Amino acid sequence: MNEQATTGRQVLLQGNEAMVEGALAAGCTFFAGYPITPATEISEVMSVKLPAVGGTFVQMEDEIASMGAIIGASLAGAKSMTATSGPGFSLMQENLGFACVAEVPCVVVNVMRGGPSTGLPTNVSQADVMQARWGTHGDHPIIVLAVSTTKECFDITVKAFNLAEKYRTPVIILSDEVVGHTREKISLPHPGEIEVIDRIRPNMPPEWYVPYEDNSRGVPPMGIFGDGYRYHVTGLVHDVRGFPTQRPDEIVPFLNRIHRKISQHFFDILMVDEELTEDAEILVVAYGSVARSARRAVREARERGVKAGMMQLITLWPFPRQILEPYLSRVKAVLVPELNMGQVSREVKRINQGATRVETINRIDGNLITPEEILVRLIKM
Amino acid sequence: MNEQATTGRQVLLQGNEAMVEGALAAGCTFFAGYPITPATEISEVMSVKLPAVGGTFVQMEDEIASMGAIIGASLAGAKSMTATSGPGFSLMQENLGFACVAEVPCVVVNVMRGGPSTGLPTNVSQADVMQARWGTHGDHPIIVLAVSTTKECFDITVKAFNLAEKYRTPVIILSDEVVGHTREKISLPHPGEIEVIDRIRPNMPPEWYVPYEDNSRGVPPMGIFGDGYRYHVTGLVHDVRGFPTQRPDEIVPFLNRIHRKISQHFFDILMVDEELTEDAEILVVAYGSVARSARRAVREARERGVKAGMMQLITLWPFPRQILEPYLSRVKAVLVPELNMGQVSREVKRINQGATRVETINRIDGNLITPEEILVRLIKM
Amino acid sequence: MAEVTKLIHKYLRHDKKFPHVWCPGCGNGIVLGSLIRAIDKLGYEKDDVVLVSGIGCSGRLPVYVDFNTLHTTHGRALTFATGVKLANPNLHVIVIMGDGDATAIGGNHFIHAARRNLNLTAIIINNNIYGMTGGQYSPTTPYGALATTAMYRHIEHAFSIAELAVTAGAAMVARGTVYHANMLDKLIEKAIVKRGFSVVEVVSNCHTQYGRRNKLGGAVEMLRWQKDHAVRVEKTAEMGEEELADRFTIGVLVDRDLPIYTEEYKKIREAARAKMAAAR
Amino acid sequence: MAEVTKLIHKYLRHDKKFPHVWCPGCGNGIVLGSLIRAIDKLGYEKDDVVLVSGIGCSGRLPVYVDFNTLHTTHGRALTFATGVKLANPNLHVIVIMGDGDATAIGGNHFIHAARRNLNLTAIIINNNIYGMTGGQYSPTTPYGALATTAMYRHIEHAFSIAELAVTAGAAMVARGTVYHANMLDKLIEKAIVKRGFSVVEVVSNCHTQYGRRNKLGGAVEMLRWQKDHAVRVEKTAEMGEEELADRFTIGVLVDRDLPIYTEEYKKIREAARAKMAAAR
Amino acid sequence: MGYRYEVRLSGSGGQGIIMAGIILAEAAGVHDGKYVCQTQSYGPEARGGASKAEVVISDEEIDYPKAIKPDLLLAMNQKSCDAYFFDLKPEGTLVVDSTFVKQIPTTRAIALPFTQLARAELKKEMVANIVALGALATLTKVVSLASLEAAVLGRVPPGTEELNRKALETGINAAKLYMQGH
Amino acid sequence: MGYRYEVRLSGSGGQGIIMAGIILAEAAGVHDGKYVCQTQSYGPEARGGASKAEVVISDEEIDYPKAIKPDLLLAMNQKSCDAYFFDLKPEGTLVVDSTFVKQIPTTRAIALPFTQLARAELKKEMVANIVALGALATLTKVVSLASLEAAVLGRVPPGTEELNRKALETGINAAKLYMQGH
Amino acid sequence: MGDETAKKTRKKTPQESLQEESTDVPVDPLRKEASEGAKPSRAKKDYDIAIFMGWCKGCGICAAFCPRQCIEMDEDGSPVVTQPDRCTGCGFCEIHCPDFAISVRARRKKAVGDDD
Amino acid sequence: MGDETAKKTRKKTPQESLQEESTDVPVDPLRKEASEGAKPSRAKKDYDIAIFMGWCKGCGICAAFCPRQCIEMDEDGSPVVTQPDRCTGCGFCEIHCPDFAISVRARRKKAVGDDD
Ligand SMILES: Cc1ncc(C[n+]2csc(CCOP(=O)(O)OP(=O)(O)O)c2C)c(N)n1
Ligand SMILES: Cc1ncc(C[n+]2csc(CCOP(=O)(O)OP(=O)(O)O)c2C)c(N)n1
Ligand code: SF4
Ligand code: SF4
Ligand code: SF4
Ligand code: SF4
Ligand code: SF4
Ligand code: SF4
Ligand SMILES: [Mg+2]
Ligand SMILES: [Mg+2]
Repeated sequence: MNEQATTGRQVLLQGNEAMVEGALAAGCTFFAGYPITPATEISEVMSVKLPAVGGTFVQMEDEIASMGAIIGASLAGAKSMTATSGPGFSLMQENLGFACVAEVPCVVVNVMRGGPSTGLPTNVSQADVMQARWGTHGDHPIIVLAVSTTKECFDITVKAFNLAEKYRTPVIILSDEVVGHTREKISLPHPGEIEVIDRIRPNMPPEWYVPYEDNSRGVPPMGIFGDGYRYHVTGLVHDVRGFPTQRPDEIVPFLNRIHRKISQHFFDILMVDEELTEDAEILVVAYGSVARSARRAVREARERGVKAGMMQLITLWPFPRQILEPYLSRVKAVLVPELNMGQVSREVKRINQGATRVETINRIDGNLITPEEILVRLIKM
Repeated sequence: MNEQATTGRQVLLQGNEAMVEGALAAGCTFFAGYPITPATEISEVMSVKLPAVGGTFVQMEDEIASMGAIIGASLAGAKSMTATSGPGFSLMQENLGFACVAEVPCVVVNVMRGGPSTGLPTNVSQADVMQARWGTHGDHPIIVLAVSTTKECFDITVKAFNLAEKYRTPVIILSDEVVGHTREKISLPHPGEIEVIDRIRPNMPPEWYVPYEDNSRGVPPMGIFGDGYRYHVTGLVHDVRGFPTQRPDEIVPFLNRIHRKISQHFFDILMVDEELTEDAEILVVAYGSVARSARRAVREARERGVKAGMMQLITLWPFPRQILEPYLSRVKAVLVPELNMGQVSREVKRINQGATRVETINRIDGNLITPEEILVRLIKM
Repeated sequence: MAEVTKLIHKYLRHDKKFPHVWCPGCGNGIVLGSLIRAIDKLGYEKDDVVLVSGIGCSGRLPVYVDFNTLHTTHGRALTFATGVKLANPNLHVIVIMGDGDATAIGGNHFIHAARRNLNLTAIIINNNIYGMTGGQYSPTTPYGALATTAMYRHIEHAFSIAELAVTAGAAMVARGTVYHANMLDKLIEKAIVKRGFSVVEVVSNCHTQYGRRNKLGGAVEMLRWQKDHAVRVEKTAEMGEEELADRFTIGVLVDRDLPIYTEEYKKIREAARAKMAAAR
Repeated sequence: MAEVTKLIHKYLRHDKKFPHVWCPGCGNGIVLGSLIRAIDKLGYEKDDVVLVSGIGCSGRLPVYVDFNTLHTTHGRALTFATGVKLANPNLHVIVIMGDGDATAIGGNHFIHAARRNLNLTAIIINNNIYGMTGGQYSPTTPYGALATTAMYRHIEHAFSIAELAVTAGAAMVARGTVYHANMLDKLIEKAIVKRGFSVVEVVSNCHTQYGRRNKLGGAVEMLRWQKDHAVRVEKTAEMGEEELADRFTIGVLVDRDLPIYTEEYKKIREAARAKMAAAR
Repeated sequence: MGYRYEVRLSGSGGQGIIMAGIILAEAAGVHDGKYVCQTQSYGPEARGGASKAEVVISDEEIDYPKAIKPDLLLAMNQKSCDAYFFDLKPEGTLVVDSTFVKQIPTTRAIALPFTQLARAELKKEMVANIVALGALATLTKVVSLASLEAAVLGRVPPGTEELNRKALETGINAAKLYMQGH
Repeated sequence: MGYRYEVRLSGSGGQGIIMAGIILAEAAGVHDGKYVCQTQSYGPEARGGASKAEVVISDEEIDYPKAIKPDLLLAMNQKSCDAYFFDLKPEGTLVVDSTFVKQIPTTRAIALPFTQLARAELKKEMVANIVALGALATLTKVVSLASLEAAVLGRVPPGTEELNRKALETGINAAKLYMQGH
Repeated sequence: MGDETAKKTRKKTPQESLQEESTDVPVDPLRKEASEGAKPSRAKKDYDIAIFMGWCKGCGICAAFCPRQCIEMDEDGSPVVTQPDRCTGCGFCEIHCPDFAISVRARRKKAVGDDD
Repeated sequence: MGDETAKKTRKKTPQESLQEESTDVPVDPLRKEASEGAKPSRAKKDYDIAIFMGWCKGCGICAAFCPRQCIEMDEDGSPVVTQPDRCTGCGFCEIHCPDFAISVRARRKKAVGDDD
């Protein structure tokens, strides 16, 4: 949690509402969605606020259509967004893959509720972490961020748009029922205080524009429909001009590039929030609403003399291996509390390779893990 | 690869066709599908053969509908199946989660092609392994099997139905373009030679039937619509009677049971095919079409004095940790060749915990890894 | 009229917590009553009835009644029902959907089920809004109305559920209201016995999410509105355009005989058997 | 008539490998020609035209022509197009779909796009079959026909694409054929200039997957069939039921003026701005 | 760790519990300038049934957003009083609406008839929640009365300002009377 | 490892290459009782373009299903001859349809005019693939002629049996003539 | 339970008596013959109107639409059977109660020998 | 390329001349006035019919529907312009060729001074 700015307008907002404010601050002008608990407020507030700033809200016939619409809008130049929860997120998977392969910037919010299937619609959960990475077919690059406070709902939504634009990729924000519905007082920064990044547009003569040509960043400039750079966009694997190809010598560089553009910029993309980690003997790795409980538990543990440290993951995918790895060989143990059966802990174990002990707290009953649960474990560890 | 039986009828079949034969042999009487390359032949042959045995084929309006229909059919007592490829598999995810949570036996085939999105429709790939495990939202148990030969297409399809019935769960079969389209001569076993398992049905008086009550196996007997055991089926988290609940003391046992019913029977569910593994110094872990190349490479490597061993994974999920783990502390290195950017190798690394060296060969250009590629690496390792 | 409630109670699941989840005065309860009476009238065994629903306030209906009940995913009820019916054509399969469920996310399954003409009954509780998620506009929300995602006013045009069903090929299409509950009993009964895909659109009230916001009052006022604006289809012939302008028809709108899927499929089975026999 | 091909070549992407992928005689090529001529006639800038398609043989059309082209996922073209149009209403957005693409997997988006009445043009190439995947039946495959998933015969009933569009609310609905290519030029032109959601159903030929299996011959025979069975809508008035039985109408079937979405939305923006200003 | 004050408001759906929580949070956060977190719990659906809202107030950023051990519990009906009383901090304050809460679990409870007051003095049962807020602020000083009034007026539907202002006053007066009587 | 014989059949779409592959595989597998694997490659779509079918024949189970270095290559047009000739085993056999393959890359190639033969003797260009199969079997003994005939008759459309039997014979005779001339 | 339901009398407003005539519910358009036969007779007959308060949510439908104004909403918002004698047993309240909370039954008159 | 296309003559069958009359293509139903004015005149005029064999797939549409039987399919299945003189420039072949492989152009007669 960063220091709360005090310059801006002070408001009491739900996490869901703060996301709308963040999106608008980042320049979002298009939202397509389909209502679902506990994400509905995002649609509702968007429908009220977007037209006032000259943007467009549309409620589509389902989540598949919503995902299609935000891709189309982005190709036509808008910064676009949708928001849903588990069932709708499952339905978006096919078109999400399209956005990955056609490199269309957009932001997809999943306010997690209990699953699988209709599950526990009004309860909190964090069980879509793996789905956010692997939900669509085929190897694809993706950026997934997790939020834990109303303020982060604002700040990270801005970041999500910025990353989407910078890397021409869909960015998924995982929120959860607690974060989405909790109201907190935050200060909305003034427009000038926010860094807003726009996609890089081609500036060569249109005849020279090669829409999917590699460069050192791995992110080609993006023409938008109507701006004179006509090109072909497809979900088929394509060559540098955008035309379908089956040639291995075109397939491999393409697929490698879209992965590389994310992986080579990991220092820009990986975000964590550390507290008391420097001398920590036990590292608590948490994200989303659970990070709040964890943070309290860590502070209380310190008061009781337990050398705990708090590592809040904001970027979940690509998994922040580069940040976490150094700690693994240093700490006595890692504790991963999650509202699922062990998804981030699975990744921690994967990169751990036997270096330290990894323990978990997994709560799946639809309620938030309490600070006490974590504290008790920290004291025992 | 098991010894080829020679008693049955000898036929030349595509992998896709052999799956139909396997399904019919296992008692499948209902198929709903939507065409997609390279899985279409499964639908086509089903449409010809199912009515002849009194079953029903229906082509639905899309894959979502196909998945819904096979769940409905299974609840009404049929052994049911659908088949698709990546894009369709992505669309099935929501209803697949329903089948998991409502514990409805059914078989879903994904004949993998190049992705993401429309990708490479007529090329081979193995990039949906993680999706098969994590594609739908929420923590859910699932069984995923992979096939590499026409004969396995037959045998494993029978197994898939048996596991689905035994554990009241959807079973996913991952095939791929090479396996699906390769024609091989196989002997179709006589009906008597095949073990066919049916779901356990309630036999208590209907008043005593508690549809989701736990037992030692973790698999409650399954009433089917019309048989006198009326009960409520829902995708919401439910209590033992099937009614929606939000009580932690009902949620947790339920979610734990549906996971336990798979995990506690791992010895029944985990299937691998080992060759030359006993004294192997290098273990090749492969599955699907790549297992064929790997097998040849291992044999050739042995001829050249390299102590390689072949571990073909048939069960991919739950991941056969219990089988693989003992080898990890024994072999010099593990090689995982795959037609993706590293999905099964990721799991191998996860359970490895630093025990041995894990190398990969990842081919993503739409073509099968050749025996030579693997052999060259084996010699170098 | 006596014994009606007793009859209803014969079918309710008393181990399920009553009163039900719906708001005071919600039409869903009235539809549930009509449905039970229709089935009781037909004398079907509970075991032979399968009630399938999607997600929404309306989707909660099956949980209360002692048939084989199946609460599916949002919009997909008809696909599950298709599987149930094809796997066991002897079952009476009745599908309950909301307007959003049936015509927003589920619109495609709806028109295809009509086209395919399986012997299913679809009851669509049209309350012109997404009730359960809190009042967002649905495909049947009238032009100009207010909804939580149309706080200025709604600019899309509404589907006519019944007309869509007719065009897509349904064998029988009817419209009723919860106010005309007696008639609804009969419409549902007729739809269930109809051979082929039958649709009953039930004009219902969601005063909580739709009525209040649009100043249409509570349950009582909304039922009164139904009473005042519904016209029996038999009467429309005598009425002028103007008279009908503000009104909607109720009754059986279309009833036609078309080959039904399961019967047709029997012939396919025969053809397949003949062909396989010939090949041997 | 001279210079027609020259005109076409002005729009083709020559860096894309020609001849195109379609089978000899496939109607898709004829539709592409009509579309180019219609746009050329209108004098639109290439930069202002967005051509969106789904997946299928028809879906491959945009790749050949030098507009802003978008080849989406199966059945979803209209959803992408909706986003494009709403984000930039100045673009002329034309959507090409196959019969399966538009009315099987994409049926819901189709009826909702018609209902929503965005200013889009949908061209549906109806060849009565899934061409690309090898001849499985589509929602427009006629009852009784053969397909690779209906090898005994097809037992489902076909949608009328045009009627569905009308019921769902499209502003303009037309039907043409590839045989009547001159007329098709005009229908497409009219559809593009139409303000509102316009649909052109093009009766086309897939002799490879549909014609051969159903003994309708090759491309030539199938075009001849179109010629013999199409009736101009203007002529139907004079014709008897019997005469029309085996035939289908071509021409503009419906043309009506309805408020269009983007215009309506402008008013919403004004209302929103006014409200926000008042709140400050 | 700094000051942390936890409030739980509870009752049945329709008593305006959530709105009361929002107003309290806004008063403390936006108007009093504290850090504040407001949460609520949902039944199986978004409608009906029991209703619970929590407000955590602090002078530093709030980590765990829900009440751990409430300092203040408002119970507007018997069921919620029974359900939540035992979560209260030992030294915490219990305030009940004596219109509906007849069995009071502790002698230290403050019982005031919010709903009866609303009915009798304001002719609108609906504003019982605002009456209660006025009393809570007076009794505990959890928020300043000025902030509370500002928050109330910012959230209520236009045209009802006067009614709500009166409701606040009614609550304040009832609390004052109670404190004098005590 | 045991005996493994790899055949690649190639030409353009419409020349019946895939069907030839299936028939060859069926003859070797089902009728000759060998292990057999038949694969094919697809263009961007399932239709048109170049066509390639491979058959691997072995006396034990076949692991890798595709041809690694073909023992026998049939090229029914120039393009496929050019594309695949260099994959052939050094000692492998190249058979070309001299109707279309004019530039033959090796003097050891066997050139027979399958399509011309089909046109001239059978009046059906369509059966050139069957003519070729007859010749291949005769030249290489990869399958027995009896098995090949059985496989052909099992796969062709009813009513065309006689035509195809004749086509086979035409191929067999052409190959015999060639071998005699050699 | 029935006791709870009949504790108040009510005033009838003119506007409500208007409604009385216009109700069209008991007519069954689909089986007119049948329903015409079953028309509630005007002959005096007694009915027990029981409201199960445990399920009643106080929506007011029964009170608003009873063609005979037998039921009225009290000030707590609960329905009360105020004029049971006027009841014709038409059943409107029973089939329109969304909560199955009303039952209308012809009163059983104890007859001689009818004692099982 | 044009050279390749005109190497054979053809026989006209009676049935084909029948077709000639019945073609309805050049009439534009939407803008009848316009198209009526543009009706190809019967006055003799020469046209160059070029078929680009690189794109032609031999579907036969041009040959089958040319109202003047100018084009014929040869035995290899390729279209051949056999009677270019009969061509009226109606354009049917050009707009119906699915492969954009035909171009029909009024023949340019070299006129005095027209040498740029
Ligand atoms: C895939 C998916 N998307 C969205 C939702 C959220 N959702 C639940 S019910 C509903 C709409 C209900 O409206 P309607 O079908 O009209 O039923 P009603 O509640 O009005 O009876 C929605 C959008 C969901 N459960 N699943
Ligand atoms: C989600 C999904 N399901 C299935 C497919 C496979 N598929 C590709 S094209 C097609 C049907 C094409 O039929 P139609 O739309 O009529 O187009 P045509 O090829 O006839 O022009 C199908 C089923 C796919 N690409 N994606
Ligand atoms: S929200 Fe509307 S539809 Fe849902 S229960 Fe309440 S009144 Fe009925
Ligand atoms: S398969 Fe049919 S639709 Fe596809 S290109 Fe060939 S003829 Fe055209
Ligand atoms: S209709 Fe039923 S729920 Fe409504 S007030 Fe009357 S008895 Fe109560
Ligand atoms: S039965 Fe009829 S008359 Fe009697 S109380 Fe009910 S609605 Fe009134
Ligand atoms: S219509 Fe075109 S493609 Fe067909 S034969 Fe004639 S020139 Fe060739
Ligand atoms: S322009 Fe007309 S007349 Fe001339 S060749 Fe073409 S179709 Fe025949
Ligand atoms: Mg609704
Ligand atoms: Mg088609």
